[in-house]
Amino acid sequence: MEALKNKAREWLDSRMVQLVIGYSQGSGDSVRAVFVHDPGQVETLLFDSRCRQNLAVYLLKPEVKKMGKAALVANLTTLRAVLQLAAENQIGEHDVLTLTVNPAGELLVLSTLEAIETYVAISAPDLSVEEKAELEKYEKLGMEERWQFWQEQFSRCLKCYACRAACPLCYCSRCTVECNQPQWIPVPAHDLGNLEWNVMRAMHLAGRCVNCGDCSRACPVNIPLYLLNQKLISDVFRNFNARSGMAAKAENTLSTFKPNDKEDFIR
Amino acid sequence: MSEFQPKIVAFVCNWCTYAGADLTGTSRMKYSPQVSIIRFPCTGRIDFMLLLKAFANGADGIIVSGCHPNDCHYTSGNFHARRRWILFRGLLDFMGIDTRRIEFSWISAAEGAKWAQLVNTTAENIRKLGPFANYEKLRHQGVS
Amino acid sequence: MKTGFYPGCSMKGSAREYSESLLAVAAALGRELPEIPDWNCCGATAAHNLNQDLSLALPARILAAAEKDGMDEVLVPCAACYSRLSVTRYELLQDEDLRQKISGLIETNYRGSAKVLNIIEWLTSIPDLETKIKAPFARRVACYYGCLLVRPAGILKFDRPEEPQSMDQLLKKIGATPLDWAFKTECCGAGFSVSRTDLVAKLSGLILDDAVARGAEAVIVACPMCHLNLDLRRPQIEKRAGKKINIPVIYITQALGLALGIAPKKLGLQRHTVAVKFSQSTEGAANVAQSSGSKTLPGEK
Amino acid sequence: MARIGVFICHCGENISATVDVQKVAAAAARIPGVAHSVDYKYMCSDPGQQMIKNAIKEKNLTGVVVAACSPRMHEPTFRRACAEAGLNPFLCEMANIREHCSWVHEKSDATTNKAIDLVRMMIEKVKKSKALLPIKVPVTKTALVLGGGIAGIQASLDIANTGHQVILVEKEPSIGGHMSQLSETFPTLDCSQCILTPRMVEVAQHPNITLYSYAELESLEGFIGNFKARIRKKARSLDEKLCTGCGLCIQKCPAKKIPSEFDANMGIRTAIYVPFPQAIPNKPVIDRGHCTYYLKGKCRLCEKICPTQAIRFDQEDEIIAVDVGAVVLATGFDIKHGDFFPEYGYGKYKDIIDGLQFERLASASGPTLGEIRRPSDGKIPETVVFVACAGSRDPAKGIEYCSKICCMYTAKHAMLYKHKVHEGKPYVFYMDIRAGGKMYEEFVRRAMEEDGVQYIRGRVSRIYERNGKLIVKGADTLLGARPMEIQADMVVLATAGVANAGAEELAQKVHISYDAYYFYSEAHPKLRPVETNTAGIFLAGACQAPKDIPESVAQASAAASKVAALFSQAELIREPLIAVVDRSAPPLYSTCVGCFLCQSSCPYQAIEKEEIRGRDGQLIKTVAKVNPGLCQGCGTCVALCRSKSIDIQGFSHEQVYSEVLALLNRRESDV
Repeated sequence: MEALKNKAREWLDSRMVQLVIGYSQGSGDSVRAVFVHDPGQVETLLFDSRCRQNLAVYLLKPEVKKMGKAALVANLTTLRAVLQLAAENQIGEHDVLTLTVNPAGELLVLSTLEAIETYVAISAPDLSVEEKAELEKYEKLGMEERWQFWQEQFSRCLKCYACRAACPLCYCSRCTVECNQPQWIPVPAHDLGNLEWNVMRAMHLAGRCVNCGDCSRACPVNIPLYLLNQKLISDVFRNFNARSGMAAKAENTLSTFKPNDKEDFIR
Repeated sequence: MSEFQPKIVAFVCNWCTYAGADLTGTSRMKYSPQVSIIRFPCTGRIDFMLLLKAFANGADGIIVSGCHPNDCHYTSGNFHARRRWILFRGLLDFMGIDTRRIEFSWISAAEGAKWAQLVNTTAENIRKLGPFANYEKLRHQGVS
Repeated sequence: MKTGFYPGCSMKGSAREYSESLLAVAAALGRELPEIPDWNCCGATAAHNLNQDLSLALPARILAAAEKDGMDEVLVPCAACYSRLSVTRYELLQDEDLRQKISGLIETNYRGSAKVLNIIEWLTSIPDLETKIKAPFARRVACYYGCLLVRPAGILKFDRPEEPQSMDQLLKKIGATPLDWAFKTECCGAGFSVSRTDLVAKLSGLILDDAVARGAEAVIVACPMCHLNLDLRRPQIEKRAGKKINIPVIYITQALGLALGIAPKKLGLQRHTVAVKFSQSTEGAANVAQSSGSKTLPGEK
Repeated sequence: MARIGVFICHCGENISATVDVQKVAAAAARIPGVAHSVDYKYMCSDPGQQMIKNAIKEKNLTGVVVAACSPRMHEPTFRRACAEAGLNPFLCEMANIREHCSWVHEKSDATTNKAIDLVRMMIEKVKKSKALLPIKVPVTKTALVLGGGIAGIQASLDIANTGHQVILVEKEPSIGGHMSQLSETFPTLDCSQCILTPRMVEVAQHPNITLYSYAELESLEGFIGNFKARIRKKARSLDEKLCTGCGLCIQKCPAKKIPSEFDANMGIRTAIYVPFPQAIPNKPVIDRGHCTYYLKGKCRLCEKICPTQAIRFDQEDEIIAVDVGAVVLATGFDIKHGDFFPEYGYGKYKDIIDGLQFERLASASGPTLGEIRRPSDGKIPETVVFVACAGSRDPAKGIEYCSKICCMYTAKHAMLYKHKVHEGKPYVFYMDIRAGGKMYEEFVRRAMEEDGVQYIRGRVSRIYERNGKLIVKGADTLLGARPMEIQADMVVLATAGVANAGAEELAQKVHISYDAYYFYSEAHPKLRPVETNTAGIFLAGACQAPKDIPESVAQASAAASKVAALFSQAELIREPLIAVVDRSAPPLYSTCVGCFLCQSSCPYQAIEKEEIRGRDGQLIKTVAKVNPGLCQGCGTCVALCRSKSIDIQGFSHEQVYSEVLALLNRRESDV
């Protein structure tokens, strides 16, 4: 922990970065994102198992960009988001410095995208055993049951788009829901619009999502959106042997193909 | 009340399947009139959102068809489309949307007979499945 | 880096001198080679002709056991076992569905993390071997690779499947002079060792002929089956050729053992059918036990 | 408010027999925005087209829907008619109520209703249609041809003869390519150089051809009609204008023992050299890697001897920038060399040679003056084994394809050997004989029957030396796969034909795609065999796949005709049915966020990066831009773009969206 603070202080002092985006104590037992500009404030920084939020989401926000070069206190999925954003030409080699703490509790300074690539290589192939198990639970349900399940979930959707705001990869300057010529997604929060919105959201993250789970955590009505993402993550891995957020130069699953991609449903 | 007549929309590419369907016509093969074709330059152009829109507007079934692999007029549009379909279909299924209502197919400009047969079997399958009741419910909740 | 050891059946029986020499060498080099706990038959020669699942499940179980035991790589000295284990690992890593199916069959999740090493790879991986040589094995040798070590090329990725080199390189390191000869990977009769000794006699005979013709003092092998045919079947070979053929056939580990100054007995050199004798002419040659050696077969031990 | 005209065609009885056309016309008339709706017997007839033109003028229509046959049939007809009446042709659409309706359904209400659906669908589409102007791209009428082998020579001459300028770039000191190395050519056995050299001379003398030999492409930017190429002219170390090609320097050069590339290392050359006597241009090059002066700092004999003082030791590479409108790649092929066949001792035994080396042995201008003498000791070999498919069709060697030319040249080699060494015993090991071509099969038969070449169907497993002989081990699969051994004095391997070293690099330089073997990919395997997926770049010869001379020449002429067609108009005019990335007012400038996932999805490399800069010139954002010269309008990027920032003209989001809605939402008034 001290190492983290010292490194942050060092960087701020030396003006290597103008800003450190990290975690600090929130209300109660929660942690929250903190933006440290002044070396004096580094004491508030912390990093532990509660730090799950994907802070990469802030990197592309104009107001944050204005603050100057940022250092990011990053967990594994944050690092993967950084790589994915690099792969999508949203950040360059020198736009960000990242700090992380490895499972052994040591502070790692990952100052290049390459360094991040080497580090994230430790992450699980596609989904964890538990995640796989849960996913299979739903896949095993009958079609009608799945329909009922999701209808019930979506019936709570408010179209507040918190899932979109929390997602480090939903950075479009104009989301398709804001198109009205034509109006792809109906504005009101009725079941049809909610379904279409959620299908679109999931599809737009296909082959890109780094599985941080912030969409679900942000959802005020607790829709298990992560299930949709994980379904696609496992399909992308199984069908195309691809994983997002592992390399800064990777080509995207849906913008590439293999002539021998396998499927069993096209007649 | 007469027998249920499904509404089926076919999203096809201009170079292979559309031409194949033309051949069905010139060879005077007969098929069910419940299917209407919308023409696209390439399967690569077919946006999954359009399939949702078709269901939202009362389609009971959908056909998506283009050039066979390696035959694409644009060399790789159908390969890109295939990847999208693989993921999209998996997602719909996961959400409990009956993927038996979407028929994917490769039909070349020479396969007029295959087109007729595809349309008829699809129409028959959808007729068996009946109206898309689940979606019907959603639809009543508002225009789209 | 933990390296496990899979003996397989022959190392415990017909080729026990191979494992004796291997373990002796390992000890001399300060390498530990723990056996894979509760290992089973690799299914070689039979399984893959009978039942594909079985032929994959048997090696998969072995490798899974190694993984469970925390082994990063597994040394498989027997070329036949090596072939089966490597092919299995390759097949299962290629095909996720198959991997899951086989994992189900062996009731363990096989991850494929443990690498499969053949004897050549293992010895090559030992840093500055040269420096550890006490008595250079200064002999003209014919390195015989056989088939299972190098094929199928696509999977095993052996240096040059049709004209392999790495064993020759190793022999150079220990002071020998590997000869350029034509039968490095020709068939020795292999599986017919028991059923068609006449074929073995013919094929193995051709191999020995070329080795002798090029002035080799010994044939070096890395496969129990090759050894069996070239050594144990020597009487049949000689009978067919109508002449005496004295060239000894020794395992690469035995040659290395001698070079490391290990006592011949420790290397099981006395167990061969063909006495391992070298004319003292070549200087620096290791002093080798003169065994008249009718080979002690398993069972009798 | 839209004013759409709807025209329902009876197509004689073809449509009206099963579709109630009056009813369709009436239903269409009731659709909002339809200002005119009629039916007629033959819309495509002159009076039919006249009806449309009149209606456009009289009712000043904003759009036209013709419900008739397939647009693949008559769309151009009706769009032209509209254009003639002053309506933008892209405001005219067709509803296919014949092939897709009247011909495939029985006469019934359902059929008529479907026709109405289709018409309604196109009406709604046309409402969303926009007037489009054809794309005009200026064309620089100069062609760049890369590679001066027979394909490049043929392409250059054909283009030059249509009156257009050609820049021919050859990396070697002379043009001629592999063909100039060949002895005789199958199936006629006429001397290769005899038929090639006149063409080479023609190139040298052609007023429309600029030849840069000993030069390579440095870079290529731009797009069809508008490429900018930079050519590196490597230092020859002499002034070409002064050099007369007298050859004195070559005679006097002390460094004489350098393996000659032209002779496939079977002969030698000097450090200052021309590859072969008939070289074009006939001007030497100093090989700085071997020249005594460059190695040791002294000699300069050539400089002293040169009557015109042409030698320039300090000469440097020169970069030449040219504007070209089209590029023809004719960079040719190579054959597998070196350590590729250890089991055959290829590269280990002197007397195991490859096909090109045999060509040099057999060539009258070769190192042995055409006598078949084996490299090791110059003896005339009594037994020669020719091995076809040495690597080709062999997955284990990573070359799964057939090299195509080997069957023929192997037969030729065996024949030539037999003609030159009457007592000689030629054997050929082969898998299959592929002699598809005019007079080809007959040629192979002649080798077997008249020249008594021993053909053995089987593969060679190993070749090794035993007391002075090359032991060739193989199997004769026609005699029960009997293993066999032949004791040969020389072995000729027909090693696989492969892409040139550097083929990949060049492909990336000019942005074209290539296959797993680095052969260049044609735009369509059947219908566009000489085009690449990058508009304006064409293929000729063996850089696309192994080919023999007639094929290479044919393809070269085909490529040339493509170039000539492109150069035939003042500017390139293309249908505007292409993708466009939106642009909007500041501060957004474009809804594109520049993720560039579209870039890799484009089969035509048509998507570029555009930097949007403020007045002060500093970068605001980088967004995608579709190059109208390259886009072919497949729309793959359109469906991929998450923010819907790319749209495609003629099949726009709004158009297809309203088609879906219109098709599915029947109006009570329709039926």
